[in-house]
Amino acid sequence: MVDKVKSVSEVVRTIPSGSHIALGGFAIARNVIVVVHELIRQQKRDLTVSQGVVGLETDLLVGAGLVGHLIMGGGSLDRFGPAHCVNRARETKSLRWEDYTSLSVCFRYLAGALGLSFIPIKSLFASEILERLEAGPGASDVKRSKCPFTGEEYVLLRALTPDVSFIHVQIADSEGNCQINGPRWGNEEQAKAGRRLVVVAEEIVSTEFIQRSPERTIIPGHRVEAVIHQPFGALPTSVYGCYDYDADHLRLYVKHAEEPERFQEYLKAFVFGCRDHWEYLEKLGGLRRMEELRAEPISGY
Amino acid sequence: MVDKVKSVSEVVRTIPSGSHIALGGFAIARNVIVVVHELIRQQKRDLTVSQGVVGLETDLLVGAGLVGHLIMGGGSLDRFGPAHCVNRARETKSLRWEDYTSLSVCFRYLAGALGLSFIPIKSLFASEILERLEAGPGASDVKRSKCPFTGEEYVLLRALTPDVSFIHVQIADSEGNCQINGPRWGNEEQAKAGRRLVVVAEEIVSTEFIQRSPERTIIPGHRVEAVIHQPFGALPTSVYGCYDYDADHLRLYVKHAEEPERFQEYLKAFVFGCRDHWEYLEKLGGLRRMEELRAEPISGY
Amino acid sequence: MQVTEGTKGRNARSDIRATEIMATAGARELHDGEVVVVGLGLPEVASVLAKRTHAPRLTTLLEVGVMNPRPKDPPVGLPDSRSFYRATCWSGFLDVMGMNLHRGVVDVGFLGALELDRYGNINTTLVKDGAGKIRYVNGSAGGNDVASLAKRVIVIMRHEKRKLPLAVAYLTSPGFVGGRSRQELNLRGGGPSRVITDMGVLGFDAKTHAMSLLSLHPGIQLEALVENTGFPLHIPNDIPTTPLPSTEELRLLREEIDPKGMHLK
Amino acid sequence: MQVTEGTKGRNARSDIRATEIMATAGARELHDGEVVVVGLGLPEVASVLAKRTHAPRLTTLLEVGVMNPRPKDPPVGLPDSRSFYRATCWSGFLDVMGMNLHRGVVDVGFLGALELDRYGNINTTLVKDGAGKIRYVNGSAGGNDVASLAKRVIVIMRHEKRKLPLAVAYLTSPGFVGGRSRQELNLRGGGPSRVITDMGVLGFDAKTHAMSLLSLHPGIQLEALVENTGFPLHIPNDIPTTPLPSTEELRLLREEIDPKGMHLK
Repeated sequence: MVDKVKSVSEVVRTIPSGSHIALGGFAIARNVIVVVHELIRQQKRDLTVSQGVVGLETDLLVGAGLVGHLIMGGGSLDRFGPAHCVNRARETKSLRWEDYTSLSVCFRYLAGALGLSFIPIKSLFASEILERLEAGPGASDVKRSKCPFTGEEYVLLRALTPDVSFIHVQIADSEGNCQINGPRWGNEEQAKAGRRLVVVAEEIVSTEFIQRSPERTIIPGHRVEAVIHQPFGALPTSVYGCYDYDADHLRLYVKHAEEPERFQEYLKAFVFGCRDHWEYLEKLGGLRRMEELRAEPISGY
Repeated sequence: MVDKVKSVSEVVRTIPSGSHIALGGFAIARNVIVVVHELIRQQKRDLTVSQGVVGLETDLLVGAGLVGHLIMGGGSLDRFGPAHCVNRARETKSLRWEDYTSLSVCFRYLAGALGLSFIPIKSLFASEILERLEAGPGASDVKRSKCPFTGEEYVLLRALTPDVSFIHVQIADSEGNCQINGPRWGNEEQAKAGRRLVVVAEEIVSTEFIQRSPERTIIPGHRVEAVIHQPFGALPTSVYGCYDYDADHLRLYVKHAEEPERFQEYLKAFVFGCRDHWEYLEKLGGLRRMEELRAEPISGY
Repeated sequence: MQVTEGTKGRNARSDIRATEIMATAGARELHDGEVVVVGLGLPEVASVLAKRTHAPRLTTLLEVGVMNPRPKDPPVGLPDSRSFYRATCWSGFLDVMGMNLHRGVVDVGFLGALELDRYGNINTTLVKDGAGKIRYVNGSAGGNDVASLAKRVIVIMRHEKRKLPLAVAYLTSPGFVGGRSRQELNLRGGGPSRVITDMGVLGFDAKTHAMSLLSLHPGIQLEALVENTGFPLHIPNDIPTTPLPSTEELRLLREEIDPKGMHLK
Repeated sequence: MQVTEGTKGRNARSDIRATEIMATAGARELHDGEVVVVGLGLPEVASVLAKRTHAPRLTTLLEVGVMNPRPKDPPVGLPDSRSFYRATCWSGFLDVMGMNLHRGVVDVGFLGALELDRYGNINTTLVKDGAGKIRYVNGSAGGNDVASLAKRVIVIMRHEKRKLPLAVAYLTSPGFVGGRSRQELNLRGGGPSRVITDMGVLGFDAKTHAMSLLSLHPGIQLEALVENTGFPLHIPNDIPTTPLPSTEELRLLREEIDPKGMHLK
């Protein structure tokens, strides 16, 4: 059996600038923070980022100026505030972006995962979302057409096949078999749409453990190129069954993201100023804080 | 909370002759035998039956002369023999049938489940399967077309939305939340493609039990119209984690299905001659036999 | 799906808050046995209230892939682990938004709005200030999908002139665009049916598809409501008063559903 | 996917059975790290043998939704619970056939055939007797999908003239139909690469796409093979002999993989 467990710096070194990466978080949950921090430290530039509903991870990357093209279904940091960096970048037009919806991004990933180059959808009609896509460079990804059987009008969407998909999971074995606890939003489709797939796992378990409940394996090992093992790897976002979000840090983040200069201070302190994720966790409060955030087994948070 | 648990005779009375029903078994596993027996007892005629890979359940219905139209991806009774009644009906052209493949039937259900009226596929090309579909009444369900983005040739398939989908599951609560143990072949897509959905459950559990592992709920309760509670409800086919197939009875079945007259004897003895599934289970050997077939917990069979 | 709450504080005629009237009016729009896709905030509060009163068989779906959760602590958003608690099913977008919403089995989409126009078009993407400067906000997430596909849509929001403009600054999620029928617009879902604000309940004319007043909340003056509406509103001759929450509804809201006043403040 | 076993019994030159040579030849066609969709019977035996020898990182997929099972008892078919044992993932058609096979990440499809013609076209649907009377059999199941979509296809079957006709009675699963390229046929997968029978190993010419002999099993006469082939076969000047299974391969096959001789009889 092959051991796919790798360090994040090793994995990120294999991602060329200009890559299309798909990120698996949703707002303030299961963000691949450990990967995003390393992408920033290694200054991978001109990235295309796609995500169903963006969250902190994409806001960080956009704020760090590494994203040239953003494909998104919407998003915020929930009650903690908006995705300031993403919103500011759209206002200043400092990147190319296309707005979609949760389902249309999911369908684009689904098509990619199934090896279909297109898929029909009945969302988007009569909206400014579709209008703007059709009027801009997004026009090459959407096309109105009729069902050949019923005559019904559809929007056809082009499949998304990111160069690398990243998702954060609770459990993986060293071969890459992944089990997700809690709802999975678009993770399965996004992960399997990727040409390459990297997972961040809170815990590495034995293959025997995976074999005890194979129905929970959402991503089978043969699809996974690398497993990054990082406890508390999604902080300050939450991981169901492992830990709650760090509300204090989320508020601190939003405060900094409001203004470009303060955001640079944030990067300096929490990304560039940390050699690795362990050092970052120390800045978040270390062991004592982690134990406060650790999930209680019944509630899962 | 509503209680959807109903008797099979009550449920089958609501299925009109001429309905399109989709069946959830695969060859010799998780066949909805209890439903099929009752459809035969109530003589529901001129049925359209669709199934990914046919098995004993469809062979029974076809042998009983109740199927007017069969949409299938292939199938047999594995090492026990062919689906004699299905094959004979095709030879004598006593029904209309369309041959597909496992994936193309699954994609047709997937489209139905997603509310898409069509879906592209890259199987079927250059085969006699496609040729015959295009030359017959199946032509209204397939159409060659090009991807508007890549120019690649696809076969477009019309969605399947059966009037009633039936599946056999290990566990359901009385609201209809269903959990399947073992691989699920096309069950999720087939079930959710149905306009109505009826499940047969080996065991009825409390909703609290379902809430302990909600990631295992493949069919949520609100999609389910009725739950039929029937232990050993799939015999002589197997149900993972509950019981093995009854090899002796499968051999007996195949022996009878070989010849139309002997098949009528089978129906007389095991369907018409049984008031209900309990009486049928007695004919299969009753308690002692059921205990022989009952699964051992580690292996699941 | 962003939801904006009414925050006009306590109602003029009693100690009942506007948000409590909104939640109760929202709950009463939901029928037993229906399937509802809800956003967090008042839509969730309203659907829980409906379940605890006249609609015990209501099914609630969250777009992240959660069905019928029974949170014991207030979640800050859809992916907050608190909103997964005691769910009967965890799946994902493809199931909730694809195999339910796009499949056509969702009766009600319960949404918030940053801006809403007279034809029920929703903006959750950007705001323009007086000088025309654009500020982006959340975007669609599942909002456009829900508005396009649910059999009917209920919007719950604060009643302010700038939030109810003649034309939305960005048409994120379509209602009856330009007063046209949903069929003409290639939309499967039935479109907006009710708008519940902190001043009244509004509906849509079956022919013109334009918004009309259905009831005024107790203590709200018609003039005030018209003043706070940025488009011409059809006003019927007889204007009923929105029923107040019953004692039991108030007790449930205050003691059980939102005891900390997170959404009902 | 139906698989037909070689049953010619023990090989002329030793106590080694033809089925053991077939299983070994099949195993040697699989490379470490590859992803294989297997049917039950000899394809499964061959893939287990490959995993136990040179290809420990082989991934085996069963169309029902089973990955890397390690059965301890012989299954009678794909949905037999015995074939679910100790799997690392249980999913379904949509995952195995859609998100793997149709996605293009399956290296090898390992199939059986009722009939196979010189261009690698497979019939698993019907047989015609001498009088032209049709008898239907299993049909495609996943066979057509695998043949259309896997990067390469290996067929394992008995070598009989009626099973290797000039033209298949029904073209269930396409190879190089009419000698045309896969691209011309709109097929994504690379098509048939090897045919392993109880008499030899065959391949396909890169230009004509017609079948040619690659090696003869020990003890098999070329004339006998040609006699048992229903179409003109390209015969090279030098015909290698298929290597016999090693002692270790035989031990694994006989003592561990199929001790009851269910597939190797």
